[in-house]
This record gives sequence, structure tokens and C-alpha cells, in this order.
Amino acid sequence: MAATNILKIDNLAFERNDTLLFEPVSLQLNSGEALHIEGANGAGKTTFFQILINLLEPSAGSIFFRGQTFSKCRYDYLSDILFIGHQSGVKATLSVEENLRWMSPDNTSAEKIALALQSVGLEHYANMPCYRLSAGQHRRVALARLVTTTASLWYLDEPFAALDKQGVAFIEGCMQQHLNSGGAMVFSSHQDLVKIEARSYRLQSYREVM
Amino acid sequence: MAATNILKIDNLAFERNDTLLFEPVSLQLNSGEALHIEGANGAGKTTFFQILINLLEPSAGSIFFRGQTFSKCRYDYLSDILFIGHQSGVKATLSVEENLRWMSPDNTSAEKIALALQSVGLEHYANMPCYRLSAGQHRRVALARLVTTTASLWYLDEPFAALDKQGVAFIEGCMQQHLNSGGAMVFSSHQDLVKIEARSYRLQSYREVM
Amino acid sequence: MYNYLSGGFSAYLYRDLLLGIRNKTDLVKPLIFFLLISALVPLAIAPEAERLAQLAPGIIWILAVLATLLSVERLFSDDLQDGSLEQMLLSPNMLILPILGKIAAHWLMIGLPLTLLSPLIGIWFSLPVVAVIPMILSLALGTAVLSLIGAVGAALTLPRQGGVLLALLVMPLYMPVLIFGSATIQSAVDGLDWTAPLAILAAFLAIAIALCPLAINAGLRLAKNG
Amino acid sequence: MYNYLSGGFSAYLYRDLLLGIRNKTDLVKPLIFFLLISALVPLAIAPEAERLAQLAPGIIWILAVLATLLSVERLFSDDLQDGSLEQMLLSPNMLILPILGKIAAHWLMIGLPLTLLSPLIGIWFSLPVVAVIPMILSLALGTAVLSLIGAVGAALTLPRQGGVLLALLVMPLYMPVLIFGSATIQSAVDGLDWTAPLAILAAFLAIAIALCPLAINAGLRLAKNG
Amino acid sequence: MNLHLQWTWFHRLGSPRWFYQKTQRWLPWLSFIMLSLLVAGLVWGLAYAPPDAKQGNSFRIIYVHVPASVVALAGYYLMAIAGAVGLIWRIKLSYMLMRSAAPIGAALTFIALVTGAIWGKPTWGAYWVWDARITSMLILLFLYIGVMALRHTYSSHEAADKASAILGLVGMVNVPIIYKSVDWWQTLHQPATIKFTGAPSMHPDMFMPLVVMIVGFYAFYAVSLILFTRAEILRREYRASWVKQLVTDKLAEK
Ligand code: HEM
Ligand SMILES: Nc1ncnc2c1ncn2[C@@H]1O[C@H](COP(=O)(O)OP(=O)(O)OP(=O)(O)O)[C@@H](O)[C@H]1O
Ligand SMILES: Nc1ncnc2c1ncn2[C@@H]1O[C@H](COP(=O)(O)OP(=O)(O)OP(=O)(O)O)[C@@H](O)[C@H]1O
Ligand SMILES: [Mg+2]
Ligand SMILES: [Mg+2]
Repeated sequence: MAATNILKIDNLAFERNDTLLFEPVSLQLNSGEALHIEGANGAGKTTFFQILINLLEPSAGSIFFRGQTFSKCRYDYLSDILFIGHQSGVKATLSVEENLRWMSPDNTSAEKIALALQSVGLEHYANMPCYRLSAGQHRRVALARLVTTTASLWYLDEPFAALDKQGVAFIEGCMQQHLNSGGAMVFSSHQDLVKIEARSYRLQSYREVM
Repeated sequence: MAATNILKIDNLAFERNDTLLFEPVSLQLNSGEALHIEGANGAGKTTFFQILINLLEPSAGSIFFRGQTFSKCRYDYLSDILFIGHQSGVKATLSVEENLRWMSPDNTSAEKIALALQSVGLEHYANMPCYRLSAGQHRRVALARLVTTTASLWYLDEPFAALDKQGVAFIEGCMQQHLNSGGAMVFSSHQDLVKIEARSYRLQSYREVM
Repeated sequence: MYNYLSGGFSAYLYRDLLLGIRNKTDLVKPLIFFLLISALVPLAIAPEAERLAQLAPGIIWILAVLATLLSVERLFSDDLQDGSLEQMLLSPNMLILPILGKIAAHWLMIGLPLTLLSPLIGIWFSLPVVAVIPMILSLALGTAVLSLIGAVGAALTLPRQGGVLLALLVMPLYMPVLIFGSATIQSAVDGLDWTAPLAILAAFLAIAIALCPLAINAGLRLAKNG
Repeated sequence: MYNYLSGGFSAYLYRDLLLGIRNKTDLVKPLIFFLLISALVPLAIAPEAERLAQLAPGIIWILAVLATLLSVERLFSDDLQDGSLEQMLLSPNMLILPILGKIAAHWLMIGLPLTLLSPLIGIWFSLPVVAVIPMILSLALGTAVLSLIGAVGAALTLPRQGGVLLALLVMPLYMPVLIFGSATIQSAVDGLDWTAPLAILAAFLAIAIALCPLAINAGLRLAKNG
Repeated sequence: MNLHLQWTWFHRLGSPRWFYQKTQRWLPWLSFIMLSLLVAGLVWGLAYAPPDAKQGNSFRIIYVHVPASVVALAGYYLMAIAGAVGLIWRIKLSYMLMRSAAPIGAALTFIALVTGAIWGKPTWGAYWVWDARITSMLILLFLYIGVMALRHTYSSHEAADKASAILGLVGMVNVPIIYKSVDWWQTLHQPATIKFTGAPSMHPDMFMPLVVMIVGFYAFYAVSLILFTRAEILRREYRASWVKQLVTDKLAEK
């Protein structure tokens, strides 16, 4: 599979109260590639993701998705991405299965859901309301989406938080498989990775000492 | 300093809806010692901490603090422990400094507070409301208590979650210093530790397959 | 790659209903809630039948406004906190449909029970029987308008967004609904033509369905800049 | 090793007030609510002065009940979510003082503004001047009882944070306060002795201060079992 | 020695197993008493008691209305006290009793309200008036429902039981207060239009069947409480060896 360009970021800058948050970012991401966004606490990784998913507007610079500017391909872009952030969007009062079904593509089969639950080790918890889960199990519900999703560009903000070793290994496996099948991803993590080979990009905080 | 026994746990068991959560726990903790509670997601580490801090009642077994049963030394025990859990008790609308002051012992001097903020790298954020902080910075506010506290027994549930490498190193430093000065601690973490030597105890999940 | 998350109206309608109705008692709760509030009125005011009957149209409508105000606040704030608002905003489709789905669920859980219960409250307050049908119709339409307007207020006051002032502007919009709603019932009691105020309520509903989702959409997109 | 976290009454009073003042929405909402509803009432019911004056005592008290109910829900649930409830339960001292501190802060932000605002609402509703002092006194005492009882309900429903469930539990308990509260004002309007119902309110307050914190304490300790 | 005896007695009383086995023997007797009282009372009241001078035959609803009201009120106190006993002595059985008492009480209260309302139309010309007794009955219904609804809030039985018990106790303080206050409030505004405390002293021919019905309702209450509690015991103690034994025995019988 020839690597095609999926994401291109040109001189992206973000200002809050007239101060740049990080040094302008320029990046390229091809299919089959993973990009590890590094940076200290508060460097702006989460903010960067929110710009990428169009929840915040950049102050300067531009983003191209498969060669098109964002505004031209909004629909295609948004239907082809998956984002899992610090808050994972899991509804506390719904059961594990209901949550996963709700967060998965429309035509996901029941087997796929069951498979996803099994992969993240929650097969016995399918009917438990999520507020009763442990921190790591809660996170696993959100991450089970990695099995059911059909998106080709993944944005994962700290996917390994709260997971135990075996959970981290499983998620890394998922990510690797996604890359192998031609997907692409941008993720942030403070932990070192074991399995995946990823290009890393360090967000340089712009903060002058006040 | 001769190591004195601080915590003794005897056959502690916890049932939820008539099912044991983990294999009964028997443990000893002396001053200057750290105990690393290990276990997969959902093994019951958080539940174990909540039993230790008397928010949940054990179904069987007993806990001794400095040789006394819990019910005899409730006041002494509770005034000598520090607990930081998954939810860190940081109020989103209060500023960083207000939060830390509120969570620190009554007679903490302003210099101590400033020092604590500096140690966790938040000296420039003292007046920022906490909801504007990044995930890691938020966590650092709670962890700044490690500098201001006077408690001798620390319970830390996943203290390293969301922290960057430098943050982890700093917290490990704090913990080591506490141990050196005769304190004791029980903590859980899915990440490997770098600096601290800790005895580890693995919670064995009791869950039979349903 | 159509996604359930972006599935629009019925997906959000179903989810919010599910969230509201986890068990059977959840269904009964709004009913009891209305019964309780309406029981407060005769206790605090006069319990004589004629006096209550005079007040009934107004009181029932004030109840409707209160119940909406009380409940609409959490329409989006729970979603903001657990991150599912973010996921909703990521939907490639127009947000209008999910928003309407959520509002419809809200109406089904608040407006509809009140509407169905209103004859009972009417009996409590000795409302004449002729006024029952107009009351039901006006409540059905009017509570939907209230949910829509309330959702605009809720979107604008999402935590820390500082939209308090805007919300203040939205709240007075309840007044016309209240006036025409109670006018419908009052006209029926007085033997006048009650279809005119009802028609006006219907017009309000049409306008609200067209405009409110746009305002809500804009409000929600601001929430992330808080 | 006395700890600020366990600092009892004034520490929690101060913190909750600070939180309320920071969250401007929290402070402004009850005010919007009072003004809005009291503006709605004359619209929905007849605007003739005598009729309104008759309704005034009851309406002011219904407002007080609803405003308390609306706000008391979050008394402990925010603390539960961000983990500070856990820290409060860890206090070596009796929980009674922190609990009373939180309730006092709630009253200062809800009951007191309503009490201070009530003369204005009284004027709106053409309440006779003789009834103003009894109204202020009864509201000052009664809203404190409402805050205390409401806090019991909030503590018991903590794992579900159900607005409606809370209302269901608490409203029946509010009724005596409502009755004696409006009776105080009504007696003053009718030229009767209004100190008797006021004294009963004071007795309620004494009982509530003594008993409610115990029930709340027990309830909060159950919260982790949700 | 004496004390020791007392305590074993006390604990045996608190044991679900003891309750389950004892009630097994009581149930047939109680059911028989209940049925005969109810049938006798109903036949006597509906067919043989003379019609009321003013109300004609519509008064006969009294034979359901009054017993239901009386037992519903008494049931609330039983429930609250059971909760208190559970809180103080941590006796599981009394929590189970409390839990079972709530739905029965709520149903009886509901019956009292509905029969009262039906009766109200012919006698007062309105289904509903805001009288002290009626209002406090309404509040009672809400208190019952509150106790029932609170259960779903907690995942653990013990927590749910404690919470319900606290609520029950708070409500117990409240019921008489409400009764008094509503009474007081009513007389403040207007002389009560209807008052049935001073009801025309009833003719013995009407009154005796009423007494029979009241006792019958109490028996009915006892039987349903026992049945509900037994079901609750099985639900909660399904892991106890005696319950397992019971199940295997039952299966063997078939
Ligand atoms: C929904 C309406 C009604 C409710 C909630 C209600 C409730 C009650 C209650 C709680 C009792 C008291 C039981 C006790 O003393 O322990 C009672 C008794 C009684 N009720 Fe009703 N009632 C209603 C309507 C009526 C009506 C319409 C009548 C007929 C005029 C009536 C006639 C009586 C009589 C004769 C007694 C027994 C006399 C006594 O002990 O005072 N009730 N009812
Ligand atoms: N609404 C806001 N107003 C002002 N500053 C903000 C706001 N939101 C975030 N910030 C600041 O922006 C910076 C970047 O935050 P961000 O959450 O992007 O960091 P991050 O790299 O994800 O950190 P972490 O590793 O802790 O998750 C932080 O210093 C934070 O204080
Ligand atoms: N209220 C509850 N009712 C029933 N089960 C619960 C409840 N709370 C927690 N559990 C279950 O108890 C188990 C232990 O949870 P706990 O939070 O102690 O795990 P943990 O070891 O801290 O996991 P993690 O590493 O993910 O933080 C989980 O399987 C969880 O589903
Ligand atoms: Mg981040
Ligand atoms: Mg945990």
C-alpha cells in the first residue's frame, strides 16, 4: 500500500489571551503512521487535539485532510475520525454494553460488540452500570471503541491513563493493527510505549516566565 | 530510628452482594516502609484504600494502627493519615493557591504553600482557577499536599496518573523523603517505579467466572 | 461511515430517555413530582374550592414553567462533564437533529407527564370540566415550547460559560407562553373561544422548533472556550 | 495535628461561600428565579391588587420552598464528584460542624437573599405593610429549616443525584414549614397574633438543627455504596 | 445467666431462618382467620347492615375505606420502627420487614385515598377537599413511595436499608406534625366544612361489621407482610446453607 498523505499541518499556532501556547506546529502524517505528541504537563497537547477536532479554532496556520483544507471537507473529515480524550464520554448510568453500542457505528453487529467487550476484558460486566466500574474499567469501556470503530484517523489523548499493564499491551496491539491496515493516528502519552513504533513530536511550550 | 509497626492488617476481606472481592489480605507496615499495592484493573485496589480510610466497612478481618484496633484510635488514626485518590478533591472554581491552602494543615505558613506550588511547578498558576488547568496540572495541585502535610501515613491511589516524567520523578522524591524521615505509605500504581524501593503486594481477585 | 454517535434525532432521543428511565420508578417520579408541587399550592394559599378554581389555570401553567426550569438545567451540563458533549459536537452531521432529539426526550419526560396528569390536578383544584380538553391541548403544545426555550438557556449557562446575562434574556420568553397558555384555559372556563390563544401557542411552537436549535448549536460550540 | 480540612464550621462555611461567589451562575440563578416567578404569577393569575394580596403569603412561601429544592441538590453532589466529600469524611472530628457550615453557607446564599428580597415581592403583590416584619422573620427562620431538611434529602439521594427523587423525599417534609410560614404572614394580614406560628417555626428550627445533621452524617457515610 | 438467655432469644428472633420456619406454621392459621373475618365482615356490612339515613347505600364503602385508612397509618409506624430497630441493633430481619412493609402500606394508603375520593363525590359533591386528615393521608402516600424509591439509589442492600430507615424515621416525626399543622391551618382560615371525627355515633348494626373488617384488614396486613418478608428472605439469603437445603428439598418433592 503506497503511503498516502492523510494529515498536513502548516504553521499551526494557538493564542490564548494574546499569548501563544506552543511554538507553531508543522507536521505531516501518512497512512500507516503514528505520531506521538509529547510535552510536559500543560504544554498544550489536549488543546492541540481540540484544535484538530475543530472544537477550538487555531489562531494561525492551516490543516489539510487528504490534501483538502478543512472547511472544504468538514463532513468527510469528521466522519472519518475517532477521538478519545481525558473525559471519555462514557455515561455513568448506562450499562457497559449500552455505552459501547451507543458509541459504535450504527451497523455494528452484536457479535462485534461482544468481541470488543471481551477484548477489553469486560465481558462479565456487560450489564453493569458504568458508575460502578473501577477507574481502569471505565476507561476500558471508552477504549473498546477502538475495536468497533471504522474511522481511519485516530486521535487518542492519553489512552493509557488508568490502564494496567495488560490493558496497555492490548491497546498498543489495537493501535498496531490499525496502522497495519493503513490507518493513521495521533496520540499523546506520558508513558513509554513498548510495541508501537511512532514518530514523536515534542510540543514546545511558548510560555515566557511571567 | 527503630522501625515501629504502624499498620497491621489481619485477614481483611470485603464482600459486595455476597461475593468476596479479593482474597483476604494480611499485611504489616513499619515506619520507613512503602507498600506497593498491585493488581489488575478492577482487582479492588481503590476499594481496599476505601476500607483503610474507613469509608467502607470490611466484611471480616481487622485493622490495627500502631497496635490499637481501629475503633479505639479513630481520632488519632484519622488525624495522622493523608489520602489522595482518583478524584483528588480539587475544587474546579477555586484558584490553585486557594485549593492548596484549603487542603493543607491549618497552620501552614504562606512560605510553605509557595514552596509546595513551586515544587510541583505551578508557581505561575497560583491565581488561576483550577478548571483552566491541564489534566496533569490539576493532579499536581492535589499532590502539592505531599509537601504541606504533617501526616505520617500516606495512602496514595494512583498518584502518578496524568503526570509527565518530571512530575513522576518529583513525586517519587517526595515519597522517598517521607520514608527517610520515618513515615510510611501504601500506594497503588500501574507504572513501574524508578526511585523508590517498595515491598509489593498483589491483590488477588476472587472473582469466579459467572 | 455513518456513525451512531452522529445518528441524529432518534439516537439521542432514545439515549436520553434511557438515561432518564433506568427503572420503573423513574417513570412514576415526574408524576409524583407534579402531584407534590400542586399539593403545596392549596396548603399555602386558600383551600376553598371556588377560590382554587379561579387560580387553577394560572397555577397549572406556573407549575409547567417551574418544572421545566428545574429540569432543563442539566440537559447539557452532564454531557459536558463526562465528555459526551465533545463527542456530540464531533458529529459530521448538523447538530440540529441531535439537539432536537434531546429536547424531545426532555419533553417526553416532563411536559408529557404533566399534560397527562393535568386532569387530575384540575380535579384537585375544582376546575370546570369544559376546560379540561383546552387545558390538555395547551399544555401539550406549550410545554414543548418551554423545553425548547429552556434548552437555549441551558446551553448559554453551561458551567462557567458566563452566559448568565443571556439566560436572563431568554427567561422572559417564557412569559408569552404562560400568558397564552393560561388564557386558553381561562377562555374555556369563561365560555369564550379558546382556539385563538391555542393557535398562537402552535405558532410559537413552530417558530421555536425552527430557531431554538440554531441558538443552542451556537451556544454549545462556545462551551469549550470557557 | 489539627487539619484545615477538618476545621469544622467556619472553614466549610467560608469555602462554600467562596465557591458560590466564584460560580456567578450559582448566585444569580436563585435571584433570576425569584424575580421571574414572581413576575409570572400576576401574569398567569388575575392582576387585581386585592386578589394578589390574598395570594401573597402563600406565593412567597412556595417560592422559598422551590428555590431551596432547586439549589440544595448540589450541596453534596459536587463534593462527591470531585472527591472532596471523601476528604471531608476523613476528618477526625465530628462531621456535624462541617455539615452545619455547609448548610449555613447554603442558607446565606438562598434563604437570606430571599428574605431580604421579600419586601420587594411584597410590594409587587400589594401586601399590607403590617405583614412585612412577620414575613421577614418567618422567612428567615423557615428557610433555614428548609435548608436543613433539604440537606437530609440531598445526602440520602447522593448516589443518584435525582432532582425528582429528592423532591419526592423532601416535599412531604416541607409541608409543615410551608403551612406555618404562610400562616404567620396571613395572621399578620388578618390582624391576628402572628407570634404563635412564628414560635412554632422557631421550634422546628431548633429540632432540625439538633436532628438533621445526624441524619445527614449517616446518609453521607452511605454515599460510597451507590 | 438470665441475661444470656435474653440475648439468645433476641438473636434468634432476629434470625431470618427462625422467622422463615416459624411463619411457615403460622401462615395457614392466619390466612384462615383473615379470610373468615373479611368474608364475614363484607357479607354483614354489604348485605345485612341497614342503609344510612342520609347517605343511603353509598355509605357502605366505609367497610373498605376505614379499615384501609387505619391499617395504612399503623403500617407506617410499624415500618419506621422496624427501620429504627435495624439501625440500632443491626438486625437484618427487621430491615427485611421494613422493606416489605412499604409496598403494602402504600397500596393500602392508595385504597384509602381512592375509596375516600369516590365516597366524597356523593357526600360532599367533590372528589377532593383539603382537609387535615385527607392531606396527611396524601403525604403518607408520598412518604411510602419515597421509602420505596430510595432503594434503587444504592447498590448494596445494607446501604439501601440504612438510608430507607433514616427516611422512615424522619417521616415518623413528620406525620403527626403534618396532621396537627393541617388541622390548625384549616381552622385558622375557615371553620372546617366537613369533619368526620364528630361523625354521627354509629348504630351498632353498622358499627360491628366495621370492627370485624378492621380486624380482618389487620390480619390481611399480617399475612401479606409475612409473605413479602419470606420472599425477601429467600432473595437475600440465597447463599445460606439452609436456603439451599430448602431448595433441594423442594425439588426432591417434585
Ligand atoms: C380521599 C379522601 C379521603 C381520605 C384520604 C380519607 C382518609 C381517612 C383516614 C386517614 C381516616 C382515619 C382512620 C383513623 O382514624 O385511624 C378515615 C376515617 C374515616 N373516613 Fe375518610 N377519607 C376520605 C374521604 C372520606 C369521605 C368522603 C367520607 C364520608 C363522608 C369519609 C368517612 C370516614 C369515616 C366515617 C371514617 C371513620 C371515622 C373516624 O374514625 O373518624 N372519608 N378516612
Ligand atoms: N480556558 C483556559 N483559559 C486559560 N488557560 C487555559 C485554559 N484551558 C487550558 N489552559 C492552559 O493551557 C495550557 C495547556 O493545557 P492542555 O490541557 O492543552 O495541556 P496538556 O499538554 O494536555 O497537559 P497534560 O499533560 O497535563 O494533559 C495549560 O497551561 C492550561 O493552564
Ligand atoms: N458500587 C459498586 N457495586 C458493585 N460493584 C462495584 C461497585 N464499586 C466497584 N465495584 C466493582 O469492584 C471492583 C473493584 O473496583 P476498584 O475500583 O476497587 O478496582 P481497582 O483495583 O481500583 O481498579 P483500577 O486499577 O481500575 O483503579 C470492580 O470490579 C468494580 O466493578
Ligand atoms: Mg492533556
Ligand atoms: Mg482504582
